[in-house]
Amino acid sequence: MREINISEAIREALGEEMARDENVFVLGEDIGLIGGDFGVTRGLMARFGADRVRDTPISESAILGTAVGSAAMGLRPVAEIMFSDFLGVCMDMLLNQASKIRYMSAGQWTLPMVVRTATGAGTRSSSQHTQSLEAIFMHIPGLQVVMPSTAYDAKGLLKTAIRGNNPVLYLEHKLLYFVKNQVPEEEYLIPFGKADIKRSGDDVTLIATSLMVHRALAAADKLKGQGISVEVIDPRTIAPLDKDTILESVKKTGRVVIVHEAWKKGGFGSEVAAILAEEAFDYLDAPIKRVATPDTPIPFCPILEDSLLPDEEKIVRAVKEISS
Amino acid sequence: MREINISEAIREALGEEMARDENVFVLGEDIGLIGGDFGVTRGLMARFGADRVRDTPISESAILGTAVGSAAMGLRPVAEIMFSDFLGVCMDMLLNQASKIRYMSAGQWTLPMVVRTATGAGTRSSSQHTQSLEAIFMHIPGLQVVMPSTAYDAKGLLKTAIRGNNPVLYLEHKLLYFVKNQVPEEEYLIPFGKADIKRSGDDVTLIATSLMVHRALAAADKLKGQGISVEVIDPRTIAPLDKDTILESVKKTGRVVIVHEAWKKGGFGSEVAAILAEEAFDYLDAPIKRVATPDTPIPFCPILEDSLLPDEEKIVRAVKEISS
Amino acid sequence: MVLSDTELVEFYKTMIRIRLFEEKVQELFRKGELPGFLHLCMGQEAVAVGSTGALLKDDMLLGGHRAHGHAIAKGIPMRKIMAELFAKESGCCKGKGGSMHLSDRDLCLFLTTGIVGSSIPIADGIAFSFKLRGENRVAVTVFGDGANNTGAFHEGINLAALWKLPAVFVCDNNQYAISTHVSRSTPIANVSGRAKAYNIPGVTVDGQDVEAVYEAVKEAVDRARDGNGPSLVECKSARLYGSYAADSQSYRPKEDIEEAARRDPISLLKARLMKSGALKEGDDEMIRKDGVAEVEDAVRYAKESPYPEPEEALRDVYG
Amino acid sequence: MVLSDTELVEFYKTMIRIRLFEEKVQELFRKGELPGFLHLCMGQEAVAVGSTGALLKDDMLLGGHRAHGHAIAKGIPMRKIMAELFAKESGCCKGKGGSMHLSDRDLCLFLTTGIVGSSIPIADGIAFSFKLRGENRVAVTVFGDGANNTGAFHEGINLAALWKLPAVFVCDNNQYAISTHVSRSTPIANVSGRAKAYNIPGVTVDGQDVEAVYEAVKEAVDRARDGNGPSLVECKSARLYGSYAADSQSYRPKEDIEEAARRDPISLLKARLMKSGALKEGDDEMIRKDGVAEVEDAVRYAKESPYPEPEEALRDVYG
Ligand SMILES: Cc1ncc(C[n+]2csc(CCOP(=O)(O)OP(=O)(O)O)c2C)c(N)n1
Ligand SMILES: Cc1ncc(C[n+]2csc(CCOP(=O)(O)OP(=O)(O)O)c2C)c(N)n1
Ligand SMILES: [Mg+2]
Ligand SMILES: [Mg+2]
Repeated sequence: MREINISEAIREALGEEMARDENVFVLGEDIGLIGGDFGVTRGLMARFGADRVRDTPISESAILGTAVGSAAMGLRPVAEIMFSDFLGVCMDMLLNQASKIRYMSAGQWTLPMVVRTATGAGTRSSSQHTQSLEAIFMHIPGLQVVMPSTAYDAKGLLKTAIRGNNPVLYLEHKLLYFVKNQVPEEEYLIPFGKADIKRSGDDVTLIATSLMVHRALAAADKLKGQGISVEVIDPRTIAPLDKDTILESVKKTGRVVIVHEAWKKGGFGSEVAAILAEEAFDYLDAPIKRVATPDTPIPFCPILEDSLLPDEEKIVRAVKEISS
Repeated sequence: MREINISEAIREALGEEMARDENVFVLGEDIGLIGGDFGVTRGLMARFGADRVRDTPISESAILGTAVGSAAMGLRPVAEIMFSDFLGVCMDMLLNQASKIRYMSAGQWTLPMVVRTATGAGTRSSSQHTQSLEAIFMHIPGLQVVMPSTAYDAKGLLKTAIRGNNPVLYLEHKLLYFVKNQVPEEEYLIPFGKADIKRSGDDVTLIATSLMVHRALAAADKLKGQGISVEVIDPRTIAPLDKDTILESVKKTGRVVIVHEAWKKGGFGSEVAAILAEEAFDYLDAPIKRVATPDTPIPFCPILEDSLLPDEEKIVRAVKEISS
Repeated sequence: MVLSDTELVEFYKTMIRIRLFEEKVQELFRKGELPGFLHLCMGQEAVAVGSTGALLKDDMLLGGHRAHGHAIAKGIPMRKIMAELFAKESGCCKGKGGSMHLSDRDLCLFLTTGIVGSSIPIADGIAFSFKLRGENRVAVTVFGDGANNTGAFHEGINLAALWKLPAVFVCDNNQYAISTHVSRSTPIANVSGRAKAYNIPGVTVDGQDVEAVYEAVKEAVDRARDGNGPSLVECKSARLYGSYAADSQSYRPKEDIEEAARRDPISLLKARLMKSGALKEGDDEMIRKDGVAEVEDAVRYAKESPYPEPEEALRDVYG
Repeated sequence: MVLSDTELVEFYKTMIRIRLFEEKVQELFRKGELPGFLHLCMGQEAVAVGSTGALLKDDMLLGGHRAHGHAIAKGIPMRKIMAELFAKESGCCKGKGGSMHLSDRDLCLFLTTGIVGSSIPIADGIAFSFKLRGENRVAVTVFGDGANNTGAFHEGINLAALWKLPAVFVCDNNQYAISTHVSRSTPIANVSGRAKAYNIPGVTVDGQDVEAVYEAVKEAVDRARDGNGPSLVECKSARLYGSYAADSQSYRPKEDIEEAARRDPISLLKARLMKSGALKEGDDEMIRKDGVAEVEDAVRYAKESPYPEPEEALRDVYG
């Protein structure tokens, strides 16, 4: 099967959905003329025209406001916020509007909208362009949060997001844009709330998101050589979260390490650990470990930045700590 | 000892700190002329003048921007954001500026600023005026998050917040403003990161914040009658969090219920549960329970609203579930 | 004179209906019969009726926390609004929205929002959908003077102007944002003066004159419908009472309150219609009687309606 | 002519120093020696030098992502800036800030911010502190044309105007926000036209003319210092290269790039100084030689400096 990277997978998904449904349109800063700061939307303006591929001013609240209003009218906007850090300037539109209009109106207005945004560190761009903010949005009822780790997942999940009827935050890790894997030519969709077991194993369950899935897999490889069989679960969507797959795995292994790039305190890992401490208590054979970024902003200096982020070595160490 | 309510306690703290240090000033919408939407800052303008008690336009980003800039220059702003939900429109100033300027500048700029805001539900004001958003801010390194449950704590913690050198989010529950308790006339400060054991007990540890402390205490009372001895811990500041007091209690009781008003998914309770599942695993005798608001916006209808919020009965039920 | 006497009488009727509705709501609130807090629009009926009156049924109206008047003017049955304030299942949002969050999809009232300014960028999206689909509709949002200093105002109007969206921005400038007089929030004389910053038309009209409001909004709506982009219409009005039902207005000079009463838009319109002979004292009595009956019926309906069932609390989170 | 030839030559020197610095940085980046991404200010030196030149040492300067020029003009030693770009311990932020986040407390350069528009409300706070304490200082923030459509711009300038804060808002309008020409983001001819919305002075000057920039900013700074409140100064400039170091400018018409080169502020100033006789070819060579030496020294210094120790990653989170 052909291989494409995540950036291409997203572009394909957008192109296919725009071709399929004229209600789909994209908007954001620099997404049209140059196809986005990361090049993800390249070619869409030429193909679908400037009416449906809208370059905007630097007005994130207006971008998301436009998404909210047009979605309520039945369009299917896919808005790009260049870096997820910038969600800070337009948070109201997700926190108080997109996630609540359906509810407060008792279902009168439905908001089929997607907010795509580049996330994650490792890019040597200091504290305001490197954050992983999924935990903040996962906390907000009414939103769905998607974190693809492969091109295959990225494409299938984005198509589901666009066809769905909810506000979706779709987080694209900058370091993953050019990572390739096999993606069929034929259409497929990936349902939300269905984790993917990226690797099966018996001794320890590793739950990882986004870029960290790859580091978890590398760690699993290494641990295999050391006689520890690791199962790697990629939730793919953290809201909704596939609790069942996680619980099943943990019932089998009895040991869990959760890996994510966001800050440890109040991160996605806390929620998973809390679910397990509540619902899988009797199956746990060891403390639940979280491998995550310590509670500090991300510095510019590459050495410092790398020292903070979870990596293969830290994952291996954590697994060993609870395996001995 | 005299009794005052939380609203008075906050007003006293502000007055005392403004009298003590001319660098302290307050700003926000309607805080001057009328002393704030909830009357908390009443009298300050008359006492300290319009230079240091600043009514602002409805410009939350400018309010917090003013706090950030003036704090960096050595003033000690106490900004009021009328409802914590409105932090959505000025999130950038906390997420990307206040919490990171010190770090990125390698300590050149220090930001002694406090953001006071009214939080919580039970006020029959639907989804945009009722949220408990502490988990979002607890996740952000560089911020401190304070949740007083009594007038005594409210006063001592606010004074510490104002004298401290960090950006502090100070969350005032609307239903607590008029709850009284004993507050000495003499000055006192309450350190951050020091939980208060609001009630001692041996069988179960209840960790509760803000308004929920009172419901937890009521539940503990009822449970006492049923032969279950409950320890109630109020962290008071959730960032920094007093892990030690919590761990110590859990080592004694082996059973934990965490109670908060915010949504369950990704709430403060997740973090506490995760810490315990990691660091107190061997001491736990039962699953860790969380009693929190289900993952839905808050509706206007009082019956519906009340049905969602944690109450004495739900707390009692949770404690019993893990005590049997 | 752009409106016939017959049309003006219709406007008058709606203004009276709003006033009677609000008076009743105020009374019920004081008696403790209504939960939550309320922002009443008494004194501002001319803006609600004049601006909404300039719309076609299919035009989308957006509002903020003070929108009872707009909802009535847009044609939402009083019963459904009153039931919403009583938090009943039969309310226009099944009791989940309350006073600040009214909506009626069929009648094109978008969910009103409690975050000051936020309806402005949302109106962009609605107007954009009309434009993209070639629908001949307009999105109109009404907001207060206080909203004109929010980031959302700036970003929203700028984008609408840039994209020539079929939108109209109506500032109901009642001169106060809670306790803050507009002169203490806005360093220019007229909010409409800000239109120039976006290269769009901006006008200020007497918000107590329903015809002036209608005329200005109508012109802006026509312009938007014709594909010529958005406008900013400022209506200078005045609250008869406090910002919310429990506001004692300690901050407000007595003369200012008196002036508001003197320029009550309903009295002004009545005097005018009486003078022209379009309205007789008897008609007025009749209108009021009908209005009272409608309000009473709405209250009865609301009171008799059941509360939503508990499961409703968990519905409509996801679509 | 407000500046003497001697002063202009000083400005010229600083502009050359900035240019040489940026050229070197561009070269180092292309060779892969600098981490992260870079926004260079080549072509915009007149704005950096003219505006910063109008400040006193104690006046606080705030900037955004494209601030190397401002930092040099404000007097931060090149060594400390270059070391910051190399992520070294001896950098002005110990390598924790990088290109977008420069700062020097002693020289009154506030931490530059990477969130477009955010320096504007922060400047309010700094200016407010000057005012409250009766310090005779001014806060000046420079931002791009793209920033003028952010909510932060509107809220920040409105508050400054309302409170008559000693602040100056300098828009370095290089006509593009990444790929977006200002005509595709802003529906009015001049950003300065927005000043009227706040009832403050707004002027547009040729941003390639360092004296014009100086004059306009100086007037605004004086006005602010005299207690007469803020101003908005727009400087129309042009980038010589892409928005960031890796930007190929596919979106930009060739003539536009050529025009930028033709109106290179350094060439313009040089021609003028040569014409007046204030500068000779030999002086220019000397200035450039000194500049090259300073840049080489800065590179050497930066390269020789150690990286911060790992513990630095965990420091300075809390105060
Ligand atoms: C973003 C935001 N900030 C503050 C508030 C609190 N608040 C509710 S109404 C109000 C005053 C609004 O004034 P204005 O826009 O003039 O409308 P009016 O109440 O006069 O109709 C304020 C500050 C809010 N709801 N949203
Ligand atoms: C709030 C926000 N939105 C988007 C960006 C991404 N971004 C960085 S630079 C830039 C263009 C800025 O244009 P302008 O303000 O004109 O400054 P210039 O780059 O031309 O100097 C954008 C969109 C950002 N940093 N912050
Ligand atoms: Mg008003
Ligand atoms: Mg620019």
